[in-house]
Amino acid sequence: MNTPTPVLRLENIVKTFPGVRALDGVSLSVLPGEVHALMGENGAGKSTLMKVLGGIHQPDEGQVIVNERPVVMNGPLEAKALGIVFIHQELSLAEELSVAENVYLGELPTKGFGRVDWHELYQKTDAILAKLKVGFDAKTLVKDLSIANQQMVEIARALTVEAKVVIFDEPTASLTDAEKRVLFDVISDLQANDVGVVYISHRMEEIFKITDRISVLRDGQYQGSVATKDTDEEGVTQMMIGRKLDLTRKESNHELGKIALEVRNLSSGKAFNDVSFQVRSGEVVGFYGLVGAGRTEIAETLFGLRNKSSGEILLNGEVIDVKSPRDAIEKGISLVPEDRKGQGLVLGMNCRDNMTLPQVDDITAGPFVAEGAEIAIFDQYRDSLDIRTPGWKQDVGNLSGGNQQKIVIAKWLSMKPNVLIVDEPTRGIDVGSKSEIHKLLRKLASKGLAVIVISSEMPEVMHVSDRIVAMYSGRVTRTFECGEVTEDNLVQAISGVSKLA
Amino acid sequence: MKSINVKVLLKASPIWIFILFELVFFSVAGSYLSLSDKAFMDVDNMLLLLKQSAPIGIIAMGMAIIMINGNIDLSVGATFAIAAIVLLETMSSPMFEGLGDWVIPIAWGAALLVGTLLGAINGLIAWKTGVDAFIVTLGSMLGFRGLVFMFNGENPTSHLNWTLVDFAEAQFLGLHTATWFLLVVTAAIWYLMNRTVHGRNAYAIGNNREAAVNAGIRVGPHMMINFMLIGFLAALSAVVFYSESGSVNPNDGQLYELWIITAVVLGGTKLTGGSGSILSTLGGVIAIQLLRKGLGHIGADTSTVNLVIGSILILVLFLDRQINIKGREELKV
Amino acid sequence: MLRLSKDEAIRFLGKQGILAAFVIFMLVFALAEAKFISADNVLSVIRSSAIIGVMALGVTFVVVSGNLDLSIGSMMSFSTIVVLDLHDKIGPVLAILAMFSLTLLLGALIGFLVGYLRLNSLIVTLGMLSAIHGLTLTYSGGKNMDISDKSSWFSFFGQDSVMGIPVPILIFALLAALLGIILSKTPFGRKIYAVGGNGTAATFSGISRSKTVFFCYLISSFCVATAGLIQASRSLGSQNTVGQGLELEVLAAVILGGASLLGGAGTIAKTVVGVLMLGFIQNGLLLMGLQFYVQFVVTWVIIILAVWLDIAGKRGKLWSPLA
Amino acid sequence: MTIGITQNNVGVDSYQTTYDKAFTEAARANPNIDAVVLDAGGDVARQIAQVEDLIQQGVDAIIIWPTNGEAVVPAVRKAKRAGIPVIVTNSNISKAGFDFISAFSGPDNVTQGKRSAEIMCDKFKSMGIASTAKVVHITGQPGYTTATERAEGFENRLPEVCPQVTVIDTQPGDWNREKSQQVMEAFLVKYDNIDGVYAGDDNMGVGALNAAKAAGRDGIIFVGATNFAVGYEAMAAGEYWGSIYQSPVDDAKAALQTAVDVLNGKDVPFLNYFDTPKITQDNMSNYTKPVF
Ligand SMILES: Nc1ncnc2c1ncn2[C@@H]1O[C@H](COP(=O)(O)OP(=O)(O)OP(=O)(O)O)[C@@H](O)[C@H]1O
Ligand SMILES: Nc1ncnc2c1ncn2[C@@H]1O[C@H](COP(=O)(O)OP(=O)(O)OP(=O)(O)O)[C@@H](O)[C@H]1O
Ligand SMILES: [Mg+2]
Ligand SMILES: [Mg+2]
Repeated sequence: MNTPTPVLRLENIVKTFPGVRALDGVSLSVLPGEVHALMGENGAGKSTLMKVLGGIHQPDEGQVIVNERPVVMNGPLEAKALGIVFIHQELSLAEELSVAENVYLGELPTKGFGRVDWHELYQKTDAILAKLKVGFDAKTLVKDLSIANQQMVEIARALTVEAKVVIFDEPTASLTDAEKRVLFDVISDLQANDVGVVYISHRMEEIFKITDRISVLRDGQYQGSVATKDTDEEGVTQMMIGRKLDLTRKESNHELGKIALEVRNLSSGKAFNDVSFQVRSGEVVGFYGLVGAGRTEIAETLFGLRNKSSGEILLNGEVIDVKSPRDAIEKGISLVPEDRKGQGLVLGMNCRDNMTLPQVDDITAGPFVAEGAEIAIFDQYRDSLDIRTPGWKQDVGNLSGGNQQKIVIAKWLSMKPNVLIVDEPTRGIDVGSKSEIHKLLRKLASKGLAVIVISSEMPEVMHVSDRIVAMYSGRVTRTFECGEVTEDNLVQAISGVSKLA
Repeated sequence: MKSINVKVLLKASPIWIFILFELVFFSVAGSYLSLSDKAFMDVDNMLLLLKQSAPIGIIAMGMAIIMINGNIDLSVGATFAIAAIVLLETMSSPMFEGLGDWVIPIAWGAALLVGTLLGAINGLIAWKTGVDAFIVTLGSMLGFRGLVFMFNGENPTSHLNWTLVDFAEAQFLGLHTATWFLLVVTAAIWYLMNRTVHGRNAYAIGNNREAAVNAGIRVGPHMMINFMLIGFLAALSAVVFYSESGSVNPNDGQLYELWIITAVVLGGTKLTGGSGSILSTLGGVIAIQLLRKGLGHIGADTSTVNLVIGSILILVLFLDRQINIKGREELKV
Repeated sequence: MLRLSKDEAIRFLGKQGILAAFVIFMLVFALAEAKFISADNVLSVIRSSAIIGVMALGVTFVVVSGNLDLSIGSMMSFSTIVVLDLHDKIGPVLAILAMFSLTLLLGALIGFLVGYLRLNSLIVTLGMLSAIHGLTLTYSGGKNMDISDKSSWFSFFGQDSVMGIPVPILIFALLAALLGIILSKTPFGRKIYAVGGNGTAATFSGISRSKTVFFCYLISSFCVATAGLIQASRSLGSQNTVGQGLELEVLAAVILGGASLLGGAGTIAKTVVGVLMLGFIQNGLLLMGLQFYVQFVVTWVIIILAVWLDIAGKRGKLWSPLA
Repeated sequence: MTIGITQNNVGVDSYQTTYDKAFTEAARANPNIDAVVLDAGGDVARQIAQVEDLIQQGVDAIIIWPTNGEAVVPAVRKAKRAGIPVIVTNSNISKAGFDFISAFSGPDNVTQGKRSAEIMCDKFKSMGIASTAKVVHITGQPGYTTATERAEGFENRLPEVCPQVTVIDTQPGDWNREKSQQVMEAFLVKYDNIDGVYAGDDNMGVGALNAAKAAGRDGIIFVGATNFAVGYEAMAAGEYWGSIYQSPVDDAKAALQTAVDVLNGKDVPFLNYFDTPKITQDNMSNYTKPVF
């Protein structure tokens, strides 16, 4: 079989940012009808490479070749005109506008004198939405959609033009399983139409399910490409991080302590209702459910960010009233929030200051912040979590998504909490670091911490938790003890099929 | 149940409810305090209200676009004054002496052109240098005012043309000329913002500039067009107003920017951009004008007027927030 | 030989753009008008800038916390009028105390409205601009206030010198040092940057956004009261509108210094440079005998050039990359 | 009878505030008069709107303190057409509007400027420096009629009476004591010899005086206009030479009286100037200290 001509080739792409060589001579080709995985650790340069492809960044050196013709793209529209569509890692939507306007953002259909052709716009959009099997229509405002549905709006953009290449940068980070299935259908449709798909994800099972070829970047350098069927998780991991990864979970052999946190019949408005559970010190409790199940709201209530409407919270057997995050912090509760950019980080602030923010009142020398102590904290967690940054002075906004997430985790670990709540802790984190974080969570538990892990990834909750609380629509449907959980009964519990517990 | 309905109503159109409240209040208070026999809600008085809202209102439409687009323009007051000077200077220029009243369209054209040009300067600087529009226009607020003084020394520029005054004072279907301009501008801007690609893109840019850039929307030219539009509208406002009054002081239009921004924000436009309604902006303008008129009607003195206007602004903002609170279980951020 | 590549030059500007601009302007003026850099003139410019400067220090706090304060001019008129009026009635010491208390009360009110009630600061302070003006007029009956005893020691704050340095300059310098340290070195300062940079993230980190904003306005009103004190002491009399319009001048100085209106960026040192720069520009143009309106235009150009240089340095490119 | 007044900008200085108070009091003292007192806040548009409102309310007479003497002409015409007599107060409207008003009542600002020039010239002559003296001029807020008229009167008259005195610099002090002090500081740095300062009002004059005192420059002759209480005190202290005596209370009363006379059908002179005499250290004992 002779290889078809690539729809797209990248040759020796170099891209530098002040202080960072993000891409260092990367070459890559995408064939028509293939799903090409791009993998690499956080900060390896995947998003940057794709932004070069999407016309958002211009390369310092090297060439982009489309259909064997070198091209220069000075903007996203030029890339789109060449048939390159880019679905961003971070949501890139105008929330106040309708779904249709977002799907066709930048190229609304017109009918003379710059007037928008609403009829055509809604018709075309609804046709695309129908393909995606989503439960909303073209006129819905994006701000009224859940995060997952917003992601689907992004994905809908891939279908607006006759694309030659579609790039998905971590599209599944906030999708539920049902939506993932739709996405994969879309991808195989594209494939059937000879479109080349570049697919970035840190989730191995997806990579092996849908991709044909895998290319790997490490520190901005191209490590090579392999056919997916010729390799396995271990092989890819080795290419990515240069060593093997031990993915087995060591059985916890530590004793569980007393009940550290107990929640009785807790409710808050419409977000969740009559929720009860316990977490012992030394235990990791996973919360699993669909987006909108109310898990985040429980965490926020425990952390003093929401008022409860009824029920009580007990810490070490005592009823407590958490009025504010300050309160929660003083009582030894930490929360790694779900939205790192919105809730976790001050993007314009440097890494060190972000990391020590919650304890800035406590690390002082006289009336002043003790900068030395801060740097020590930063160094410690940079090393233990392997955070890639040129130094503590770097603005967090310039770090790659995964490294930003690590800063948030470090920020809350350094608080030395008794109860640690992590909400989607590994969203957008590479396999290596992910397993590091899982190990870390286990280790923290073994030291006596009570840990709550909220996650929408089934493998993650199953891997890391001692017990799993399943939620559906603001209620706890079932609590699984260690050993009794299977994929099947978990799916049942979170989809409202099984009876309420 | 009933209280919910009230809330829904309030949410849908808070500014119009506020206007209604003002009308009722001043009518009632006026019947005790006013020296006039005429009712506050007299038809003629309401027609005057619309007319008097025009100078600020026309510019406010431009400000609404600018703010929806995510920018702000502090230089409109100075642009207003420059356009007025151009208008009046052109009319008194010996160059056009032979033309009789045909000088009027020329003067109007010249004033509108200059306004648009000044807007273009702001837009171009903001676009090409990347300096924030707040700073660019804070600077040009000063700079344009300097140009005003350069133009006419420190004296008023005057030219009374009675044909023009009669035109400006005319009433058609009961509405004054200025009111017609205000209504037409409102309609046009409403159409622009809700029906055209430029308008929708302006919303998108204000809402999420990065997303707009990523989607290939050319942010710069849109911004530039919007600044030209507000420049044009500031000049149009000057043209409408000074056609009637015929003389401009170099300090005219000072502080207009603040009142205009206030009106736009009262109308519910977010200062951060991306959302806002043209019709509510008209509401904001009318609400402020009504407040001034009403306070005059009931005989409030200067210090009271200042106190009340300031407090009302804050109160409206407070009520608006109370209405939009979802419940005590809301996320506390 | 010193040779800088364009890139290096731009990067240098990014760090010290405003300072570089400042030095250039000073040189130009000094060459054009010899008296410009005479000790007398320099001292007199700094002394006149002290009032704007002291207020700019407070506004820097407010701006870094992500808010605006347009009420300072109006509030400064209020302080000045109150302290002058009370001076003759209850004596200088009590007058000063009372004036500071009242001004801080106004600051606390704004802090409450913006910090705790989360109302938009632009509109709140615009409203307060008008309301406080009304308050001042009611208080004074609209009349000028004058101290009858012109030899009162009260003139110390505005007219005296200590070791050859005018007291207003000393107050400005001390306050700048104190507030500079608070903003850059203390936990409170760090929180202000966090709240201004991302209020939600700050809340999630256990920082009370409301409290932080509240104290920023309190500091701002303290600075306003100090400015009012210097003003009152300098002329021992005042009209009701003495501070009118200063809010924009102060804001211009703060922005010229490089504080971002979006919050989260700006320093006291840079604000001081911004203040001095505005002061020297105005003075330089005055000495060159330019008409005030030419000064307007030149100030416009300089503000935009300075801010442009500053951000061009930060992004490493002269022109904006915006399509 | 109901009389409506729209004033220029009440809060801005104590002359206008005192006028406002005096007017209200005078109106209240007269049981036949109901007064609707409005303030345009310096904004022409607002003033025109107020005239329209007064017409709409059907007042018997309108008194206007123009924010801009030209711009209000059409509004005044409207009042005339509605059969309402208009009296202009304090600063006149332009000639184009004379057909539409019943009378003007107020000071003559051009004459005031001229008188200030004469005060200054006389003093220089008595000091024997009339052939060499150098004067700096601090004007009011640019663009305000009163400011421009006084400046015009001064600049025209000075060369007539003292042809060898030179005005070496002019800058606006915006009716503001502090601003004026700053301007004067710069003048003092720039010019080694300044013999006289003419300020558009005493508020600014005293600001300039403060600057001179702080710089230790004695012997400068300060002349202002609108004698404020501070100016009067400085004169009494021998630091300030002269000014123009102008009472806002007289101003207000004259306006109201003119309106009443017009309504009562009395014959009033069209230009109803009230006198604003010179006041200097020499004759100040003839005048009481101004109340504002
Ligand atoms: N605008 C920028 N300015 C400075 N550095 C940047 C910028 N954008 C990216 N970088 C740096 O370039 C490198 C590559 O980042 P990139 O976002 O491409 O990583 P990634 O492979 O997509 O990682 P992740 O899996 O975490 O999303 C990182 O070191 C990042 O800090
Ligand atoms: N049906 C819905 N329609 C629109 N928005 C929704 C809906 N359900 C939830 N959301 C929004 O989606 C966001 C995420 O949902 P939420 O935090 O309630 O769920 P969760 O159980 O924490 O899920 P996850 O942590 O997986 O996101 C919230 O901001 C919520 O307001
Ligand atoms: Mg990425
Ligand atoms: Mg969640």
